[in-house]
Amino acid sequence: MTSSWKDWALLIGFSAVILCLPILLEPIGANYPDLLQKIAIFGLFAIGFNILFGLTGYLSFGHAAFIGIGSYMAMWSYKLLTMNVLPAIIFSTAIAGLLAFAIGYVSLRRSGIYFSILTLAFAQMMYNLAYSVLTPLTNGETGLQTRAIRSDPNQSLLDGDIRVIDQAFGVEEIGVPTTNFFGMAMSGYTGFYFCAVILILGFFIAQRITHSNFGMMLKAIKSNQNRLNYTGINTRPYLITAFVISGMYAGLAGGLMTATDPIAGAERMQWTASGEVVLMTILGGVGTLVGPVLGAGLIKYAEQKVSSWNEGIIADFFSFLPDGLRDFMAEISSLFVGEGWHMTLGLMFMIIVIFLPGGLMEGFRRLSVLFRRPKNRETMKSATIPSTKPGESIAPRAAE
Amino acid sequence: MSDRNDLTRRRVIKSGAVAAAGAAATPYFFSRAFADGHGYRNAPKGDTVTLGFNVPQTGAYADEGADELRAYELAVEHLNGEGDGGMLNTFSSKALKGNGVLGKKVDFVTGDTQTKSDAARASAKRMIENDGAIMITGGSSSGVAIAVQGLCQEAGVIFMAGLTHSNDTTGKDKRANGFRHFFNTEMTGAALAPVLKNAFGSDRNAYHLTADYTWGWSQEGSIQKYTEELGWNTTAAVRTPLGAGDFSSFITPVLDSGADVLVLNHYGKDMVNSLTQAVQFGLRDKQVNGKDFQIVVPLFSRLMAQGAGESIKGIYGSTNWNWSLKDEGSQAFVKSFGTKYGFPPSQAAHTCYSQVLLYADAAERAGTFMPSELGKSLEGFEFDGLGNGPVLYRAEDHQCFKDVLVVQGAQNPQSKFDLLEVVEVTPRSQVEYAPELLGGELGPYNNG
Amino acid sequence: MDALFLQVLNGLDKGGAYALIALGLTLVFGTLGVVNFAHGALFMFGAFCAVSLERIFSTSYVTISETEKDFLGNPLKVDVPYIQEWFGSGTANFLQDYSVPLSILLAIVVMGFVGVVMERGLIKHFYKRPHADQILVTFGLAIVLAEIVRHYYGANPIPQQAPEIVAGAANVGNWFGLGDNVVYPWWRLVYFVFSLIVIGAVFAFLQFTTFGMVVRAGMQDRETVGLLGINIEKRFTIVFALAAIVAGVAGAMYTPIYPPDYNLGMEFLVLSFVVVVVGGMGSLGGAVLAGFLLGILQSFASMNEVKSILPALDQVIIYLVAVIILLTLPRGLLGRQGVMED
Amino acid sequence: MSNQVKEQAKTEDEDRGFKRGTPNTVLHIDDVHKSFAGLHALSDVDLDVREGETHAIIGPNGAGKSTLLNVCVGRLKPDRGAVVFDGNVLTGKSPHQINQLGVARVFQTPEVFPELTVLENVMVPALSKRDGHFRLNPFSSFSGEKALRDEAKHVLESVGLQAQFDDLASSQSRGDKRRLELAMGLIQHPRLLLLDEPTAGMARHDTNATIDLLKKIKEGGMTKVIIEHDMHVVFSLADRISVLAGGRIIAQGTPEEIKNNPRVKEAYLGEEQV
Repeated sequence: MTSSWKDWALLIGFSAVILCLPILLEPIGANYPDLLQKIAIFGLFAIGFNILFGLTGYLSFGHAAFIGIGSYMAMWSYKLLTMNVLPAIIFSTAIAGLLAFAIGYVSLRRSGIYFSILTLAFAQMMYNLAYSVLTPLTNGETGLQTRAIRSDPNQSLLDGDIRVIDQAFGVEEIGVPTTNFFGMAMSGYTGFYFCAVILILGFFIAQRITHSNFGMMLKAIKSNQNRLNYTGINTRPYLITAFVISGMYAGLAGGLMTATDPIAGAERMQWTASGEVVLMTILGGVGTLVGPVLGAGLIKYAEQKVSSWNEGIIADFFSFLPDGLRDFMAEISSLFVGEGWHMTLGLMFMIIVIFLPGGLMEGFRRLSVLFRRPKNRETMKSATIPSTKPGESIAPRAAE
Repeated sequence: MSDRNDLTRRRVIKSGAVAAAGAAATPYFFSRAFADGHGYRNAPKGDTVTLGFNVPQTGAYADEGADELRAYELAVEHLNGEGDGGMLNTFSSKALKGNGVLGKKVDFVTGDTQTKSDAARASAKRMIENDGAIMITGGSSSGVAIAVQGLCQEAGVIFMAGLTHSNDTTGKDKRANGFRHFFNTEMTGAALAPVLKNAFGSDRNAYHLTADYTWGWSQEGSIQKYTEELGWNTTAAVRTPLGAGDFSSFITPVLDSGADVLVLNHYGKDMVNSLTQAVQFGLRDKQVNGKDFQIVVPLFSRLMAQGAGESIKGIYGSTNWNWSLKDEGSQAFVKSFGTKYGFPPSQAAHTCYSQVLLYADAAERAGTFMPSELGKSLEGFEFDGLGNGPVLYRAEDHQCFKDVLVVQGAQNPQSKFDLLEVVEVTPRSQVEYAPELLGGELGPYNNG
Repeated sequence: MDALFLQVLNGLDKGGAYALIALGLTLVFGTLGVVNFAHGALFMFGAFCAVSLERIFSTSYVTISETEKDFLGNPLKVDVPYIQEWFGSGTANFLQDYSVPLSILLAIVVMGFVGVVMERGLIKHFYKRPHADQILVTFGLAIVLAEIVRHYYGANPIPQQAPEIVAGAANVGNWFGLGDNVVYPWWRLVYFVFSLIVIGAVFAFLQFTTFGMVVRAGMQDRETVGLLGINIEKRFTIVFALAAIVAGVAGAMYTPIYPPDYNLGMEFLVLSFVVVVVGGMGSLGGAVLAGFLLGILQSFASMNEVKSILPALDQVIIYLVAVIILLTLPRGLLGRQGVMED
Repeated sequence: MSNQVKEQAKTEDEDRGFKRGTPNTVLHIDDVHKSFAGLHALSDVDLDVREGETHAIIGPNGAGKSTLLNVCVGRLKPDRGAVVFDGNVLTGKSPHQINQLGVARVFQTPEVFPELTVLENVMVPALSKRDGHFRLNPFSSFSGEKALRDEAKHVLESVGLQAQFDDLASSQSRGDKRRLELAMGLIQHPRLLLLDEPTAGMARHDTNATIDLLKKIKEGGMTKVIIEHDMHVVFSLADRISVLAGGRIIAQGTPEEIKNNPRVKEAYLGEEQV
């Protein structure tokens, strides 16, 4: 069918872009492993979040809890079992799924903002506890880090690891070892490609879900949950499943964060972190497949690069200008970059939502409409309902 | 505000080929970082060397971060032979000549830690991977310092800690690639307790309010340990949530507890709020057990203390350095910083400035930027003239040992910067402890 | 007993602040249907009205001192406030002393203006947009407002003094025949009374004026009010400005208790949403009730006796209460069906 | 009713374990009572709907028609009494359970899925009919459901929406939305279809088209309960009529009987000339 041909094309295109990111992002100075890893990881997180928020319309404000639990689980896997990331990310995904089931089961008894506040409350409780009384498990403010194998069995597990599997295989360690995937070090570009492959896998699964009968039910829940009940659907298990799936994506993302950078801190669970993924999704385009990844990339880029443009760099940038004008321009731009990067972020949110309701993907859709004469009725109509209709809309247009 | 604009203009003039350096930095594989034969990560190519300044630029500590950045820029100027040279002139080691480091012009990149471990590590990684920074320095909280120190160990660059006061930084979380100039809670306890005893007597009941996270506990433990040794009694030690904002529910029980000293193990905004509110509750006007009620803030920061306004008058605490010191080094630094920015530097600025000088000097003496060699030349290094009297960079834990300042909120401030007056300079010998006391292991150096 | 009494006072005081913030938030929710993530920023703006007034009163011209030296050893620059020159030192001292309560007047003017501009310029266009869009745009606005404040005032907290006459602590114990240790800061008592007055005024305004009646009807059923043909747009603007003013004066008066910084709004944002939702969407009374309830419970949870049994209860109490209430009462304490449920 | 259809319905029912109630009676409303804040919306309502018939419930405004319908589909819980469908007590069951038993409802104000296309709107209830109230099938392909799609198209064609399969439901006119509603009910092949004023707000020629359509379905043998205001529609379609007034059934019978019932005339006096 045509639509499935389009799906494959999108998947292949997406994969190609992700795998070529190190080259594609070079002109904007974003071609270094850490930022690329972060884009892939948060892209995955946002894709998963979109399965809940984009498809069902349920806005969770506590998804950072799953990132957090995923990170902690992975860290404990490194500390207790092995530095191989495979068991770590399996644990983080599975445990995050269990936690998501528990939280979802309770929170999904309510809808709308009541649901949002319930998820927020659970995540904030976990954050506060992880920061203080759960320090024996989380190492509190400092964060859980891997250590050298402990020599003294009385030493706290926070300060010395045991790594039974690695020890059983007689892996030699000098100092604190780094994470690996069957011997491949998970830092640098290897780490990025590892994350990228998982991101593509996650994208593929999200695409399948979106275009499945299950996904159609989720979209129907968003559209008119009440009506769906009267057509014989029990919406609650659908919602719980969607919540668990998105929680597992978040847990996996948390696991990957530690895989590329082995540390887990409580602040990952703070409400600002939950808010960040909401912003990424809305910024890119709620309910689209590509949008959330785009939003994640943009926000991470702002955080990493825009914040680094200090006065020296600005001055260089404007060095072609005459002295007075250069100082003036530098002064103006310093409001928005370097320490002022928050201002850029805030303005970006406002401008995009004001002029592009539906996020960046809506912008691309409008651009493509500009270039292709809007000949069929559908494009015209979909333009009036912004929230669902971007370029690669999730709603499969069964084109016969 | 005018000083900001001023600053901007000056910073603009000082430009480097940083962008160019960033573009030239080829992508690295973390595991095989060097292909140029130097044998260590980010070995400087060409005639510049890039340092990474990782400070909070957003969030509660943004002003402190801005002050650190000012100090860094000043230090870079002085290393490159611009400006008046500052503490380079008073520094006991004369290896630095004001012509850069090892003949290379010093350049820098900056990043925002947001006072979050994740963000701080990400921004440090950017500076290492993308901008080719050979050393990372900065930060204004222990959580961030420990996180970034761990990263630098993995990445194989030197980390020169900024403001971090927790024991763990050079205790159980110490790393071979990490060095700290700032003091810690152990030294605060050792220095402060005798002064408190002299001022308030040995028969005192202390009530601790402690920020509920690692640094707070560390601080509480040290103060308790040293005051109890001198005969004080600890009535209660209550944990308060980080960022509690309103501390009234923690302060009211103090009134009735029979305690006559309140110890606020808070820093930053928590300190500002808890102190302001404790004073509002009339604690300082009270008489308990026939003695005047007292409040102690073990770690003072002048910058933050501004937020507490009038409340800090007469309050005891400790600090790493204060601009009112009269020694040659401090005077030179205050003069050079004050001339450039129009106000005196904070203790955070001082420690950051010193760290850059110490790093550069060590590189010069070692003849290389290679972390293992450079680190060894810092180990056991004795120096003077950087504002703290004679200082030792101890080899066993990469911690500086120096005199500790016990200060008091100024009763009659001469200017708005004159918030703290030095009560006593506790000599280094009194705050020294055995390296094993705080545990941890440095491990081997990592060159990348 | 004394301890409990004091904790109740603490709770009422905190509750007053929570209620004041939540009141404006729920007013905007209920009538305009807008999720305003910038409401915390309005509270922060109010607080900086107090800071600004103090700055205005101490705006000075500089004279060079003949005798004194500054920290670099140069001749000291002495600041002489203009108001001292214009009005004499008596009036000047009075104004400076009372700058916080006086800043209420400034806050009303400034926040009213900010509210109108915000509503006309931005919020208006988002009435019909999905909540997700409202969240993003108001969150962006909150960041921008905070950054503007930071640009002018820096990131450090800026202390504000309560007037000298209410500087110390009141011996509340004597009034009620309790122990000598039952003292409470005057300014906190003032703040509590102030919050009651503002809450009372808002309720009276909504209860006894025609305007208020329309607004209340609007909270009941927005569509019907729209059909009445009343100039609803203008009223929406006024409601938004009112919410901004309430948040603003609450912030201005809070400054002596909590030295404000640019991030203040974000700190109160989550909390105020929890209060509003626990109170029940669309219910003003619920917001006030939830504010005081959470304030008092938070104070109790912070008591040593409680913490010795449940160590970290004070860390999570607000959220725990929110979870329990939302699971037992589907729409919070006093919420109505259908408001913000989809 | 054609025997073939009947047989098919019967096997389907037996497959699902349906118990047959009183012969011929599909829906039995037994002494249902419902009041809101002291106001009696329904009192002692007894009603039987027979297999295959089209049963109309009429009555003046506020007579309790919609309340009765809501009780039947599980939206409201009666204070007393029970609704029995085909041997199953519906009272206390949730809407999706009742639908799964074979009761579909067509809403008065169109309750479609506005953000889905017209075709999707019809395929969702079809899926529910086929897969039950919940099936975890995250990897099945929605676009691969060819059989369902063809059936949905067929049903849409039968209500006259063949031109707009891929248009969004929200972009449809009110009349088209009503037709879509009807299609959503029809595709489930319910044993009982509850229609809440299916022609309200329609233009005359649309109304006639709908009547024709409903007549066609009637030939298929589906049991229907119609709540209707428009007497033209009622008398064109209904086999039997119940008249509800003041929350009570005041008359029941064939259209002819009802036309001549004096109590009905009284109840309708001044509202509509019968």
